[in-house]
Amino acid sequence: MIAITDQPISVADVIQAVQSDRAGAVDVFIGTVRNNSLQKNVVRLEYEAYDKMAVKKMEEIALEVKAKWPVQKIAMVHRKGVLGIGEIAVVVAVSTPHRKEAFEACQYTIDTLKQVVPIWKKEFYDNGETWVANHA
Amino acid sequence: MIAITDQPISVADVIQAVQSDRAGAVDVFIGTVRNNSLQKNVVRLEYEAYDKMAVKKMEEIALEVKAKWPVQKIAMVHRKGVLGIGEIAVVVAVSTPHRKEAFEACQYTIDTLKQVVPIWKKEFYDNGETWVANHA
Amino acid sequence: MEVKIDLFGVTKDIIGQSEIRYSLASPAKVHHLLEKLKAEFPRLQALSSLAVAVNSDYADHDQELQENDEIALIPPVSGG
Amino acid sequence: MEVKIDLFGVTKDIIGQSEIRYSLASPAKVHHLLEKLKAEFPRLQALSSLAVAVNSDYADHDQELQENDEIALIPPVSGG
Repeated sequence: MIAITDQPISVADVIQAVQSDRAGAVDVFIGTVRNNSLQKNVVRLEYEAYDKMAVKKMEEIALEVKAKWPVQKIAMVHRKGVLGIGEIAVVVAVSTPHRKEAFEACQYTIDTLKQVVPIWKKEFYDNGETWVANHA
Repeated sequence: MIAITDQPISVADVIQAVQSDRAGAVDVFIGTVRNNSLQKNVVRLEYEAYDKMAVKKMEEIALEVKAKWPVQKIAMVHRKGVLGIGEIAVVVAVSTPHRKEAFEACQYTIDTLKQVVPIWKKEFYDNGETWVANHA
Repeated sequence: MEVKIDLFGVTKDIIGQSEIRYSLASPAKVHHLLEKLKAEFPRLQALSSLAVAVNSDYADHDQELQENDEIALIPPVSGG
Repeated sequence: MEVKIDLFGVTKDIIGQSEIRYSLASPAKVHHLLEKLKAEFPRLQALSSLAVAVNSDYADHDQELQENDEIALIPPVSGG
């Protein structure tokens, strides 16, 4: 399961997508909208995605992760559109035979996703808005 | 939410327990029953817990993790009783402002849980059974 | 030749549209496009990075553009 | 004095009960209990570790046992 969606993400569905009888470990990362960023009061945010390229890059990350770790299954779903505080922006799930690789593969996936997948976040504050840049 | 339960674990409930508007990252570890262990074919397994001490040790781990990382909330639930292949044995969830600490705190929690919490796993194979010992 | 360029995030704000059509002398490379755009929209020069995607892949600066390529400007990403 | 000891996992199989009551000369320390049990049930000696919990905490070998302590044998754990 690799997708960009404008609908709320079901964490349960993403976890279900990596279920495997051969996996003993699943690590799930959930990125949510915080109510503050660099001391500013965030009231909502908006994600824009270059959908076609974003999905292609996520598929490339999945292939890379499967080559590096004994991953049974991997799933990643990113939300786009307007999100309120506490809403889920991204979910990554990875299943592996043992837990160490699950953590490593999941962290690598979200780290890489944040660096290369063409998605842009605009934060709205009490008194302004700005496009955010992730640190490389 | 810190518990030993003889009922199926709801991952959604554990994740809900760590929800926080100040957290931007949630890492969730799910340990499931694999269909093989050391080349043997596992058909089911049984967890036994010293409930009272197990909960106390899990609470101590939670305090330690909150002291080491900027954890908003932490939850851990371990199943006991008979489990079939694919069933969830343990869920750990940690929410933090940023993702790096979520991964670190979650991994530390499950690693420590496996070392100190008095829970015992018996694996049942096609032709036998054995109590398992975790590596320290 | 004429190319269509999709714009996202802050580049959409700077240029004021979600896509533009652009005439380039053939053969045109990625860096020609970037130079032209940065000259016309100087605020693009202030971005910490500005990549060009061609057919959903990040393109090198000396990659040659073809008329039917799907081209997009990629300002600093911020997914996750 | 008499103490009650809860047994779990493989120690329950070795001793054949989920709890035992045991008479110890006072003052009794954790290592006295362990030595007595290992002598009576030699298979306990083969375990890679055997801890004693007193009132839900891991106890040092020289901790003194009290009559109302909640005592448990803790063979190698395997949660998670």
